[in-house]
Amino acid sequence: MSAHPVAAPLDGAFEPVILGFTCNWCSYRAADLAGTARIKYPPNVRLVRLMCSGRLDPAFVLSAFAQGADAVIVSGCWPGECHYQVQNLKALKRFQLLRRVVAGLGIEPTRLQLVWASAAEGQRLANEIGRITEEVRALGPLGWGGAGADPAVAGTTVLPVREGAPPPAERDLAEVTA
Amino acid sequence: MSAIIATKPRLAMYWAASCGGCDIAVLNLHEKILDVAAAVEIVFWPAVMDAKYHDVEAMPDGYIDVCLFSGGIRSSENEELAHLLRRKSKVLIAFGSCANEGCIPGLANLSTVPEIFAASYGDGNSTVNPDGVLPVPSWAAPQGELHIPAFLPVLRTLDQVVPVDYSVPGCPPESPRIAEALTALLAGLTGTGPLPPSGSVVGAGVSTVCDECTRTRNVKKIERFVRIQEVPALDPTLCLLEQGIPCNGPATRDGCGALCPAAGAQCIGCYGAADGVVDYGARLMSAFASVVEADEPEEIDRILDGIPDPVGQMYRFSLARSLLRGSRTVLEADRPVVPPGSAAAAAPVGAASPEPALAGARGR
Amino acid sequence: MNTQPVGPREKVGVYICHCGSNIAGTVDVEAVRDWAAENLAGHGVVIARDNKFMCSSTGQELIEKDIEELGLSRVVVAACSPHMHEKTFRGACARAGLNPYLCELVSIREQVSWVHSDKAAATAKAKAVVAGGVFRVEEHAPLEPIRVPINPATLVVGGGIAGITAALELADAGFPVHMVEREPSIGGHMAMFDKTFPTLDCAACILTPKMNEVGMHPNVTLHTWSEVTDLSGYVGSFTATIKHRARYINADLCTGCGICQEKCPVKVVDQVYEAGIGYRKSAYMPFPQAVPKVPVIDGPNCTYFSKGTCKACEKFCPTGAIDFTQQDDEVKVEVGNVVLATGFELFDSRRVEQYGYGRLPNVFTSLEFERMSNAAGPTNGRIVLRDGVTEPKSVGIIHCVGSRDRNYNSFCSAICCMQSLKFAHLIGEHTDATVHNFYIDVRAPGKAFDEFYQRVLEEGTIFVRGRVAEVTDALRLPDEADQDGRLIVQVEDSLAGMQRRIPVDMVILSAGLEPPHDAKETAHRFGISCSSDGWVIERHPKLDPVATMTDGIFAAGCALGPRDIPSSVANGAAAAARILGRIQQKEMSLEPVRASVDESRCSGCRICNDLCPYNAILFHEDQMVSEVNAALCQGCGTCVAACPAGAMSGTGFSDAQVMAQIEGLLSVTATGEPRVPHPLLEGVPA
Amino acid sequence: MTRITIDPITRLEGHGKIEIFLDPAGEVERTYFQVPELRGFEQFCVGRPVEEMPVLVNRICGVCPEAHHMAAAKAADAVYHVDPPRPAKLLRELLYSAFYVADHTTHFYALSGPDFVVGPDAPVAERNLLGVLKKVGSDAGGRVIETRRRCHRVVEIIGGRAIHPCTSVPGGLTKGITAEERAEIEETARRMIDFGAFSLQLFDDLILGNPGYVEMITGPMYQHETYSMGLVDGAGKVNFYDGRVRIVGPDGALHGEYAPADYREWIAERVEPWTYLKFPYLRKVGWDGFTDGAASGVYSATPLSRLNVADGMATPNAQAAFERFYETLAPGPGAGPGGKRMVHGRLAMHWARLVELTYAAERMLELVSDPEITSDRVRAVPTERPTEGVGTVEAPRGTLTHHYWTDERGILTKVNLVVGTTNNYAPIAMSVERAARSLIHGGEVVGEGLLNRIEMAFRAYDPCFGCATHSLPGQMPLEVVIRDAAGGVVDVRRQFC
Repeated sequence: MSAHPVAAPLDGAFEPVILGFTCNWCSYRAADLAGTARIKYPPNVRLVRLMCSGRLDPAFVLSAFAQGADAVIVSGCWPGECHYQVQNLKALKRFQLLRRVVAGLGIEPTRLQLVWASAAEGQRLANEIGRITEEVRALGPLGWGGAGADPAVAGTTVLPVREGAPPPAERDLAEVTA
Repeated sequence: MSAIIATKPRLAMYWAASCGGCDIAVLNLHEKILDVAAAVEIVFWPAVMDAKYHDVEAMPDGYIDVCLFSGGIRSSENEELAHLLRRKSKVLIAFGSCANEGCIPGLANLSTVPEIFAASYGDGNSTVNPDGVLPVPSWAAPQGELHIPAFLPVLRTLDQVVPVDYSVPGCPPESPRIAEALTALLAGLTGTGPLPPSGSVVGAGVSTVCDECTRTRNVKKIERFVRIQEVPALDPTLCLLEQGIPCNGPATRDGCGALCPAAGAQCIGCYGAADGVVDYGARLMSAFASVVEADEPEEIDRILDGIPDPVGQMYRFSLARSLLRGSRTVLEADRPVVPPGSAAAAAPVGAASPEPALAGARGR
Repeated sequence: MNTQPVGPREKVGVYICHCGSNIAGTVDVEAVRDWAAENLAGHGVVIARDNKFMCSSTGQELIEKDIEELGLSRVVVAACSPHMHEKTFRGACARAGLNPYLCELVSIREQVSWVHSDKAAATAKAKAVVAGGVFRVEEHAPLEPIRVPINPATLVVGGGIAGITAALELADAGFPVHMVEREPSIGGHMAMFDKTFPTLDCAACILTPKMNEVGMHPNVTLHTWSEVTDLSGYVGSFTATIKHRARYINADLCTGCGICQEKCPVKVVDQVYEAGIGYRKSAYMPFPQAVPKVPVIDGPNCTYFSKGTCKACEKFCPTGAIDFTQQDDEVKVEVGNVVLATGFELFDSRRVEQYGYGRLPNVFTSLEFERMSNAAGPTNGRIVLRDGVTEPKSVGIIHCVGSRDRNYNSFCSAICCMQSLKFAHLIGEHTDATVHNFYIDVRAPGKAFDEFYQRVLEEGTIFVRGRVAEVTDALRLPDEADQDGRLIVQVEDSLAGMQRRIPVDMVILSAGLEPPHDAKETAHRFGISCSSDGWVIERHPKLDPVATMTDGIFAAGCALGPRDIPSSVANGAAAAARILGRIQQKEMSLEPVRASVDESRCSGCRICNDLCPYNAILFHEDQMVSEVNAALCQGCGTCVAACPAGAMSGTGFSDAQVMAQIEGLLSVTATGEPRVPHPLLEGVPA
Repeated sequence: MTRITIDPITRLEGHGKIEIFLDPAGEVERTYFQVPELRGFEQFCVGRPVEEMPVLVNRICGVCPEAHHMAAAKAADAVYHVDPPRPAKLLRELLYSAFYVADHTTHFYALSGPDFVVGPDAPVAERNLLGVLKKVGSDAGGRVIETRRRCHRVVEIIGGRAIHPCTSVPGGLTKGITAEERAEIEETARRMIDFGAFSLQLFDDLILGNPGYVEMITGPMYQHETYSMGLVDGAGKVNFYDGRVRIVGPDGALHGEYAPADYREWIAERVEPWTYLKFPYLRKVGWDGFTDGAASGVYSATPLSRLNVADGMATPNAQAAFERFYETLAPGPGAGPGGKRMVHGRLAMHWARLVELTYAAERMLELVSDPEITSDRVRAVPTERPTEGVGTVEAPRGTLTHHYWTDERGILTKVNLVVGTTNNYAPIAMSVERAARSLIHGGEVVGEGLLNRIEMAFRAYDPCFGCATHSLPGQMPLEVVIRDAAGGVVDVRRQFC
């Protein structure tokens, strides 16, 4: 049983697994375009196709985190260019609320990002995936999906009274909670 | 109690990490409680009768026909009792919000054990504890060893520990619903009626609170969220959400009779999610956000600022059964405590799933 | 509650495509195949195969054979993008008697082999993608396409050349057409032109016959001086509300003799047809060949309406057709399809202040010049300065005004180069003036376009490459002393690599094309989407260029973006062809990706009621439940995600399907190992 | 009472555990009374909006949610520095009084009643509510059930729900009551007053009429001379909903009287490693271990304590009962408030409870008869910046204090709770030890009634460990492990487990 189940390549370095939700009409086509144009991006991201970013149920994102995704990308058409007119704005609103909630659960904003990409922006989508992958790699694994527990703490119920310093997650969150 | 003939269904009721409100709710059947008492043989119910624990252990497996289990799994004792009663009961019912979704005490999953202990036992306020003394499971008193149960790192729901046959939601379940549920179950068990399908929710509806709410509703557009104490006079007949009060009614299972909205207070979500909903909070936040009347990120944020405690708002009762179960620090810290010799140790989590390699959260 | 899967529910076949070396070059296809057969057995995989080209007939037969012989109930193909071959493999399943929607195509080419180079990582990801497909397909349900009847009538919005072409194609095929035009006459911009590039044939000569055809066609109902105010319904059965603005002339009595126009005392600058350099009357027909041949009285400018007296037209009308009591009226028409040919508006050159249009009298716009050079125009085709008499000795034509310019529009307006060349030629034809064309680069890709360019070059037009910095009447250099009253064009000649100040008498701004000012409202009214510029977005830019995202609504001509007459005509005909196909079918089937409400679970909270841009969600006050009109629904799924009671479900992308796919995608680690879930998040022991 | 074989102690849930250690002589050396549960409200309420506290803290205890609801509501008012309109206060106290009647009824008849009505040595199978009904007749049983139903109905009318009320918000209530509802409550109040008289009479006949019981009440086995605490109104009369906290010494001398907000100057809590529950004590006196007397900071906050600290009761029937109480148990003048002598017999709590029940019923009628009771002026909108606030009510099981700190948005930054039963944790432990000492000699257990007598010792306090564990009042599952000096187990007695 690996220390970090979603990322333990042979060289032992942390490889994040990122889930991306794409819109059938823009970002998914952008991904297709990136392929057709042989634009390279890190293999860490795995895409789910929805008809529209408006279909995004926050449960999809939470389920991804719960099952070991180190980050989630939500993508859709640029505002004003939604193929269903304005449904991407519904996604935007849910994203903004969802981000507040996951922040409250200790998930840094870096791990949940929104990327607008039109069907023509294969390069841009690839760049964004690359950027986010590096940011998440720097953050390290997320706690769900069986992330390694500190043996000093794991399973014990007798614990020292906590020192002044907040847990790492809280510090990362300073920006959003501020 | 032994006077009652054993051909009657054997009923047990038990409380784990709960407040006892579920038992009071049963007692609040008032005159009806006597009918229930007459219809069943109560074999175990610490709330109202003398009960001998060793008798429970002595019972053959499956001896109890129906066990109403209230309370979440907070301590090693809770967990052991869950396993014992599962073994002894034909039908195990997660009774009330705590057993089903952790309820308010589930909010403890936002804090690590050290944080919880610090708040409860730390020096300051009225507590005088300069040496940082903390309760420990085992302590050597001058006269000998003393034991108290282990406080687990995460509060879990009953069905996260043992398989559950039915759920009765609510904090507490409303007494009339309890009567209905018990009547239906007893009918099923005595063959005078159909048993509800296994795994189903009994004593509640399949829709949400709005279905029972008598307030008038219009097309939803939320231009602002307000906190109830800020509004001088709420319209007594108009949907609270439309008045900016973050009412959880739209996402909360019906069955309570929409008592809180009727009393001018927003639904706080004690009946949990509607049928087939995977994550209560996800549904609620999606619904709220979808009708926020703004398209600019800044404007959206301004409106969302009206929800001062997003996690509490979305997961007030259901954090422990949510997809993420709790906050990151808690999950990272946790390894389930498996006290030696307990049933949990005998059956490691997940062992029974057909393809362990790919078994996942989908079952829940 | 306790729902441990008790053995697989389905028999799944997994087919992995090599796509020659497109996939196999980067993904270890055999490894993925064997892995799927072994590790996904628990999820019903009974057979996993690979093939050089799954889309080939042999590949497809492989699937059909397995469905028949192994009794597969689900099929997963790992190959290219669903946008490429989804139909292909669904077809294969259907041929073998399996409901086509029980097949899932996952992309390991566009999304794996083509974008990754590390073979190990790519293979691991391919496994995850396949697992996602298998987990998902378990949750698929057989679907039947939704069939809706097609009303043979069509609504064509816009009476320019694109709309005219579409209307005639449809009408000639024998089906009714309602054509709606804002202006008093159809014809659009093309009717304003004298010559058309590159052939220089007379616009009127080729357009007028078509206009008349439309006017007289038994199958075409013309609604000029009118606008579509509302469109409801869905593909096959739309209801359009058309507002007829009062003409104050009884079309039935009017013979089009033109006396009212002649007698009308009020002269008005014609901003539309004459592009602001000519006059019309208050009672007027925009141009002699107008269709219909029925004038309108322009209320705001009519003396009778402002002062209460005059009625000159009424006095002289031989048929008593003048009717000042006429009111706007509305008609509703039933149509099965719609063609939007709403055209363009000219970029307002005033916005480029340094070019002086509106300030310097002898700076003209392209449309002003079109009218000037038109024999039927205000100057009878004479090319003169604002004074109306002086012929220019030299003319500067500036390309790309308001186009290919971050400050205004970044897109290329497509027609300016050729129109500027046309202008240069026409100036040469009508005057002795020297002509400078200031260009960024000349784009002449069309048939005979470049030949025309060469011809204009030979005619002695001077081409200066560079974006003009300024047009001014301020003389700065000593040697400009004798240039008084002329215009100086300041430009950096990027070929000569020097700043130049070129004196001219007249400047023509080849202004760009923009969407109509109300393009966004139009899009909203017709329930289609347009880009942030305002151009209508095609269903697919290459493969479906005249359809919009909304079933039954097509677009043609410049509504889709700047284009020349031939492509506008092609669009119109294409749209008509698409529609005719449907009319012939009498009914059409829609993708069954739709939302629906479980009324027993709908609480009537009304969260969803305002979420649908297609008004597919209706609320029944009596039962306090919401309902989805499947034909109106476009399947975006926004309401499904929003329903707090989980009463709204969506076919094709159900919660169960997406959640299963997520689980599958994450069941494999970055190294292709099975993921070990967090103990707390595991299933409960049975 | 049958003997029960030993099971590993940690395998019992909600297990109030008592360990009795004997010295070499076989005399009791030390007993430990352990409480095994913690839920952590003081931690996880931080971050929540203060207006949610009244409904959040309901879930501390389903037996007395009304008490937590009220304490939270008053604390939230204080946080916002807002004073609810008079009608709101009347309604809150009306709800609270109805709750008191129901709670005291449940305890007297269902939980402690069996000890007296049925008898301490009666077979366990009969020592429950059904046994009581058998003894007093089903008519009385019907009245008990009716009382609970009617009172919970009042809670539902005003609080929105019969269990876990939801109508209190900072500044008042979300709703008022209608004239019809008022009429229904008035009818209930009148019946409750009769029921109070009926219960006092029952106590007279069954208990005071029985010398054995009277001896138990006044005898040494259940005596504890500790400080007493209770809430009193301006006239020094018992008040449940509001007032000042008064503390008197064992001899009745005033130790202090303070505004609830100052509780930290007077109260301190001690942590022991062998239990999850804290031990409150008087800060100014200090912790001197589990001992009686004026030198020990141990105090009680019970129906008896409340009577002890009060000058009297604010309503006629209750006042009459109050006077009879002291004439019977502590005749003659003393140093206590109103010149009375203190009563320290813990079993007298049952009688005190009925005196309070009578007061609560009479208070209901006063409140429901107030002309303003149906006013819709039930809410004041907070205008000041939220900061910090303390809310205190007199819960049936002791003085209940909620203390909240918030940020400028009214989001909780710190929470401190001193819960009713907790006040009495030390006295309960001491009572248990006292009972053990008087019942165990020379390593021998004297008498069969040991467990029940020990149980009676703490049941008298009506300990609602629902506020800390999950046992209903008096129903502490009990296990007594008797060890010799060598630590070997001599005997194990257990019940309710």
